[in-house]
Amino acid sequence: MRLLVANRGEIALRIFRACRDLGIETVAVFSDADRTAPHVAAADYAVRLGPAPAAESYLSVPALLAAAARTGATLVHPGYGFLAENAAFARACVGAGLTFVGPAPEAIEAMGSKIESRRRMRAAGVPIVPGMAAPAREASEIVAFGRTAGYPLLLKASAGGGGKGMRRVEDESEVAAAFARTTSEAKLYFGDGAVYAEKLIDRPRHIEVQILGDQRGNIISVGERECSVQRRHQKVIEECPSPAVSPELRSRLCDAAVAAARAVSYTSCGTVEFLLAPDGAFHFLEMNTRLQVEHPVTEQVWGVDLVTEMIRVAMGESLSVRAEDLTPRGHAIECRIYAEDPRRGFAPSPGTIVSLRLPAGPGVRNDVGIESGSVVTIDYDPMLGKLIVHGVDRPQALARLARALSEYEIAGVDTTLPLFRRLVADPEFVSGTIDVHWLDRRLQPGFLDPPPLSREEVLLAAVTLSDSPASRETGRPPAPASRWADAARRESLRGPS
Amino acid sequence: MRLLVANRGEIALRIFRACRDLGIETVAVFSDADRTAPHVAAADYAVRLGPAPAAESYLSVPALLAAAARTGATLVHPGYGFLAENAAFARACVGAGLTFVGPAPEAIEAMGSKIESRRRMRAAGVPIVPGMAAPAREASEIVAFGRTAGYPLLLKASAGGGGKGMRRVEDESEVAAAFARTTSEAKLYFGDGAVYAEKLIDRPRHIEVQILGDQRGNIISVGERECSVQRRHQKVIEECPSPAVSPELRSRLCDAAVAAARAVSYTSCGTVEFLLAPDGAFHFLEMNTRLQVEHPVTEQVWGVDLVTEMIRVAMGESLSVRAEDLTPRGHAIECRIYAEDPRRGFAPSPGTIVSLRLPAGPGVRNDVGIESGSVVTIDYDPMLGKLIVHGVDRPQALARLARALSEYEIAGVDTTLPLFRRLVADPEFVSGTIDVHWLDRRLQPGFLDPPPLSREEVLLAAVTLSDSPASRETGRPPAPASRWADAARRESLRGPS
Amino acid sequence: MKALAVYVLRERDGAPQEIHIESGISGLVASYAGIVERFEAAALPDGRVSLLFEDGRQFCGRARPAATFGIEMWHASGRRPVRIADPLRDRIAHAAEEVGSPDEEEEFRALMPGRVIEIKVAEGDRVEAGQLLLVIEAMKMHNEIRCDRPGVVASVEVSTGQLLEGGALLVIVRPGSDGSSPGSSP
Amino acid sequence: MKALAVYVLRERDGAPQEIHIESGISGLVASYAGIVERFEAAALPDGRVSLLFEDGRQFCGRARPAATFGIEMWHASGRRPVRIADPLRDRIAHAAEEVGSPDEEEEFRALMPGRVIEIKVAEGDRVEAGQLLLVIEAMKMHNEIRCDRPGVVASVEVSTGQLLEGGALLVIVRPGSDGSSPGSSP
Repeated sequence: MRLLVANRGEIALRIFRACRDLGIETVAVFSDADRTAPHVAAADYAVRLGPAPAAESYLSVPALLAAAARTGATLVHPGYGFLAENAAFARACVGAGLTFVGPAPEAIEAMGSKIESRRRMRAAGVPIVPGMAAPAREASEIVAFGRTAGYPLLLKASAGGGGKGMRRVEDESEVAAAFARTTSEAKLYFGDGAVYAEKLIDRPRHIEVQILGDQRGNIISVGERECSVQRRHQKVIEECPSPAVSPELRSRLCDAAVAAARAVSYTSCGTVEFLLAPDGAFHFLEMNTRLQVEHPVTEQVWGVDLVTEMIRVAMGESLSVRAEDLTPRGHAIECRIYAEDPRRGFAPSPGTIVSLRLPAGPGVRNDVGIESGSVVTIDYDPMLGKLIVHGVDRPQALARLARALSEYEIAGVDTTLPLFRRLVADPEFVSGTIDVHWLDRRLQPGFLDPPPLSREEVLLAAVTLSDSPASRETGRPPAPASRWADAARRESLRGPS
Repeated sequence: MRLLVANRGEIALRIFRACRDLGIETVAVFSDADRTAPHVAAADYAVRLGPAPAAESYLSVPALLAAAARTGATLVHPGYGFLAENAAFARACVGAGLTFVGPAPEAIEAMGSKIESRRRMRAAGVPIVPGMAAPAREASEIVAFGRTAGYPLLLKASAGGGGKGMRRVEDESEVAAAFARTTSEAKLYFGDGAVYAEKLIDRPRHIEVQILGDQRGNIISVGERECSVQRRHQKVIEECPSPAVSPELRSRLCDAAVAAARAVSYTSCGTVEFLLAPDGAFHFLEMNTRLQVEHPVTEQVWGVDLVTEMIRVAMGESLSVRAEDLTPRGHAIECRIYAEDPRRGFAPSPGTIVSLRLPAGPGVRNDVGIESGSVVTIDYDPMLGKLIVHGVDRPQALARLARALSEYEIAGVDTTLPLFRRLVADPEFVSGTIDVHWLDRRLQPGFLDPPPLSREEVLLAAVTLSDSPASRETGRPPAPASRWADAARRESLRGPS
Repeated sequence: MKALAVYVLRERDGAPQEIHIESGISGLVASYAGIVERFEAAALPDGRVSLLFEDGRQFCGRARPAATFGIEMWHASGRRPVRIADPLRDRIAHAAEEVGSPDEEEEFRALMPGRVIEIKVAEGDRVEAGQLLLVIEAMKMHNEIRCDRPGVVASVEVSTGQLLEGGALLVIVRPGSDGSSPGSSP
Repeated sequence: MKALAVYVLRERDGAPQEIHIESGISGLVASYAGIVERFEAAALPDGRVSLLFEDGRQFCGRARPAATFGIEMWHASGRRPVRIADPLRDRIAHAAEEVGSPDEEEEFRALMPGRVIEIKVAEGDRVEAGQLLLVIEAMKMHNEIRCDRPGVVASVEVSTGQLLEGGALLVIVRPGSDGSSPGSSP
C-alpha cells in the first residue's frame, strides 16, 4: 500500500512517520524549489509536480493525480493548507479511484461555508454567535441586525477563514463603508462576495475540540485545545488542556463538538472551534475539516496518534479507541516556529539555515520540516516547524518549554523563537489569563528588545573578531546606522498584507 | 541553588535538564579530554578536574569536592557509573557540607555487598536465590552446598556486579578449580576475594522494579522494566512494561521491591533487580542504589520525572507523587547506542562523529551525549546515547522504534545501530519470548551480515565516485582484501576482556 | 602580555565602549567598561565557542562577523546582532550621522530578499508622506514601501519582476516639498 | 551520450561486476548486471544524495570514498562498506591475493585506535597457533591479539605504551612450524 502526501514541510514528514508506523509506503511530491527538501529525502517515492509557485505545483490537481497514478499510490493525504479543505480535490481523488484521507466532500463543503455551517449548527442545537441567517444583500440589512443584537458587530465573508475577511464595526455609522470593503475583499480573496454580520464577542478565548470519526458512525471527542495566543488572528502557541476549561465545561464543549460533527456525518479527523466568552458562554466558530497544525498537543496529552487513526478510518477501519478509554495526562504546549522576525513586525526572513540545533531530552517533541543547510524560500508558508513539550502539569510544561527554547538554535534566518523565549517568562501568559487579542496588545514596541549586552556576550563578540582577522578585513565598512534605523521605521508604516 | 554533576555524557545532560526544569543552576566537571564536550557547553559553570584518565578526573574525590567549593555548588549528583555507588564518595560529600543526590551511604554499603544484601533480604522476606549465607572459606563448603541445592551452581564474588566475577559450575568435579579462579579474579577486580555459591536459575528473565523513596519514610514502586536483552550480562535493550509480567505478578514484584528498599530505609531513586524463572518464581538479584541508565522507559510510561523527584527528595522534600495516583500508559523501549562494531565482535570504535542525524516526531525521545563533530575517545564508557520510543502498546512502540532507527544516522564511528535494526525485525524479539542468554545465542556468525547490495546502493556508490574525482585520485590504492579479512578473523579469536 | 585586539562596541542608543583583548598567562584577559576579566575560550566541534571564567562560569554561543553591522550572535537566549567597529570606522560612522540632515537624500532599501511586484513612481515624480512607492513580495506577503516625508523621486534603481537581495537599493527620494526640477541631481 | 565513468564493484565473496555510468538526456544512465537504469541524482544540503528513478522510487543516503576499501555508505538501513575499484586496480588486487599463500608472512594490524599495553613476544620467537602476541587497550577494553597459526616472529613494530592509529602494523609473523633462523628475512 502506498500513500501520497499532497503537501510539503513538517506536515508531510509527520504523515510519512505515521505511514512508517503503519507499514504503508510513502510518496512525496515536490516543486522545483523542493527537490532537495527533507520531505522528499524521507519518502520511498517522489514525483516532481512543477515550478515553484504553488498554483503550478502543490495546488495543481492534475499534477497530483498524475503523480499518484505514476507511483501506484492508492491513498492521498492533503495535510493542512494547500488543498486540505478543497472539496473539489477530495472529489477528484475519489473520481480517480483514490482513497482521500479526510472527510467526505459534502462535509468539507457544508463546513466551508460560514452561513451553511451556522444553519446546520443551529439545527443541531450547537450554540452559535448571534448573527444573520443569510448573507446581507445590502447594508441596511446589517443596520437592522445591529439594532436587534447590539454593537459592536463583526462583518464576515461567508467563504472566509483563517482570520481573513473579517471587519469590526463599532456603530451604525460605520456599517455602509465596512460592508462595501468587506464585500469587495471577499470577492478578491475568496471569489465569493457573500458577507454577513455577527454580534462581536469581546475578548473571547479560542477553544477548539478535537474530533475523530469513522465510516461506521462512531464520532468521539479527544479533549480541547487552548489557542488564544494569536497574532492578528493567527495561532502562535497552543496548549492542551485549556487552563480556562473545567471538567464540567469540557464535557459541555465536547458534547457540542460531537453534535456539530454528527450534523455533517463526519468521518475523519477534524476540529470544532469555539469562542469562549468571559462570562463562560461558548459559541461555535467554525469546523476545520482536516488535520490541524496543533494536533500534537492533543496526541501528547491524550495518548492517541491522530494521524494513524485518520489513515485507518479512511481505509474503512473502525476507530481503535473508544471515548471511555481515553484519559488525559499532564499538559502540552506547542510553539509554531516561523521564519519571521518578530522584532521587525514579523517580516518574512527567507534564507539558508546555516545551523540547526534541536532541543532533546524528556518531554520534548520536534516536528520540523527543515535541516541544517535547508533554503527557506519566499514561495510557501514560512513555518519551519513546531516545538511541542509535555509535562506532568502546566508549570512543568512551561519549565520544559523554557528549557527546550534555551537549547533551540536556528542560525541563518530570523525566527519567532525570541518571541517564545519572551512569552514563556511573561507573567500574564504564565497565569493563563489571556484572550485572542492579548498578544496583539502585548506586542508593544520594545516588548522584544533584548536586555543590555551581558559581559559574556561582549566577550564572545570580541573573541570571535579576534579569531577571524580575515573576515574582519574583507568585511565592508558598516553602513551608517541611520539608514537602517530609517528602514526599520519605514517598515512599521507598512499596512497588514 | 547550584548542582554539580560528577559525571559526563548523556547522563550529565539528562540531570542538567532536570535542574533547568527545577530552576537550579548547573555545574559541569570535565577532564582534559572533555573541554569541548556537550555537557560542558550546556552548563552554567564548568570546572576542569584533571587529565583524561578517569582515576585522575571523574573518579578524583578531592578534585570533585574542590570543584563544588569553587563554584558554590551545594548539591552533588553522581549520575551512574564512576562514583555513583561509592559510599565513601557519598560520605565525603556530606562531610564537606554538600547534599548528595542519592541514598544514604549506609544503604549504598548494605546493597553493595552481595552477602550482606542477601542477609537483609532474607530477613525482610524478599525471595532470594537459594545460596550460601556466608562466603565459602574453602571449596568443600561449596561442594556441600551443591549436594543440597543441586547443580548447576553459580559462583559469585560478593563485591561483584555488572556481570563481572561470576562463574557457572556444572557439577562437583568443577568446583575446586572454579572456586580458585573466581576468588583470584574477585581479589583482582574488586579488591575482595569473598566468593559464595548460589543455585543457578536457568534461562531467567531480568526484571527490575523502579523505587522512589523520600526522607519522610515514603517508599513507592513505579512499575517494572524488562531488561533481558543482554550481551554478556550487559543490558542492550530495555522495555517498560515487561511483556512477561501480568498485573498480579507486577503487584507481587512491586511489593517485594518496596520491602527490599524498606529493609535499608531507602531515601532516593533506586532499582531492585530480580531474576524471573521460567516457572514464574522470582528471586532478588541485587539493588542498584542510583539512577539507572534505562530510567527513561519508566518515565515515558508512568509519567514521572525520576530525576527531578530524586533531586527534590535529596533536598528534604516529600515525593510529589503517591503510588495510588500512578497509572501506566502504553509501552516504551530503549536502545543503548554504543560506539562498538557489532559486526566485529563489538570491538570499540573510537573516532570523530562526522555526521549525526537524530530521529524525531511522535513518540521519540533522544538522550544523547554527543554532537556532530564530537570525538569519541578510548578513555571512557563507549555509550553515545539512548534512543527511547513510546507507543500506545508494544506493537506501536516496536513500529516507532523501527521508524526511528531508519531515521538515525551516526557517521564516522561504528555503532550498535545495525544490531537494533536487525533485532526490531527479529521474530523472537518481537514475540517477547526471551531470556538473559537469548541475545548471546542469537548473535551467531552471519546474524548481522547485510543483505546483498541493492541496485540503489550500487548506484549511490557509483554516483559518489563519479562526483568526487579528486578524492578518487588522492585515495591510496585499496589494501589487498586478504589482509583485512585475516584481521577480522583474528579478531574473532580474542577472548572476552 | 601582548595586546591582541581593540574593538569599539555600541549598543543601540548607547555610547561607544572600548574592549581590549590580550593573551595572558593562562588564557585571555579582557578590559571592558572598567572591568578586567580573565577567561579561556575553546572552539567546539559544531562551531560554537565556550568561554570559561575564573569563577567557573561557562558561556557558550555561536557568533560570526556580519558584513554590515559587526557580529551576529546566537546563544541560549536567542539571536542578537552586536554592532562592533574599530575606532576609526566608528568615528566615520558618527560623522556621517551628524551630516545626515533633513535635506539629505533618502535611500529606500529592501530589508529582505524578495521580488519587485509593482513600481508606483518614476524618476522625477513628486511624492507625499505615506505615498506608496513600490510593492515587494517576500514569501507570501506583499510589502508596501511608502515614503515617510514629501519629496521628489531622484532615481528608481529596480524594475518590475526583479529579484532582490536583502539590502538592495530600491528608490532614492530627494526631500523637500518645493520640488526642485528633476534631473538636476549631481 | 557521454560515458562518465566505469567502476568495478565486488561484494564479499562475490564476483566483480562492472557498472557504467553515463549522462543521459535528462539525468544519468547506469548499466549494471545486465540492467539499464535511468535516474537523477541530487546533492542535499546536509551532504546526502537523493536518487530519483524513472518509476518514482526515491533513495537517499550518504556515501564517501574510503581510502582503503572503496566506499562507506549510510542510509535508512544503516552503515555499510562497499568495495569499489577501477578495473586496473582490481586486477592488481586479484593478483596479490593469488600470490598470498600459506607461506607468506602475516601482518598483524590494529583494527582500531588504541594503546599498546603489553608485548608478549620478541623478534625471533617461535609462536604457536592461539599464542598471545600482544595486548592493546581501546576504550576500557583489553584486546588480546593472538597468532592463528604457528610461525616465527619476523618483527615487532611497536613498543609498550605506544599510541596506535587504526590499521597500524603491530607484528609480522613468518609462518611455518619448522622455524627457519630468525634475522634471515629479506
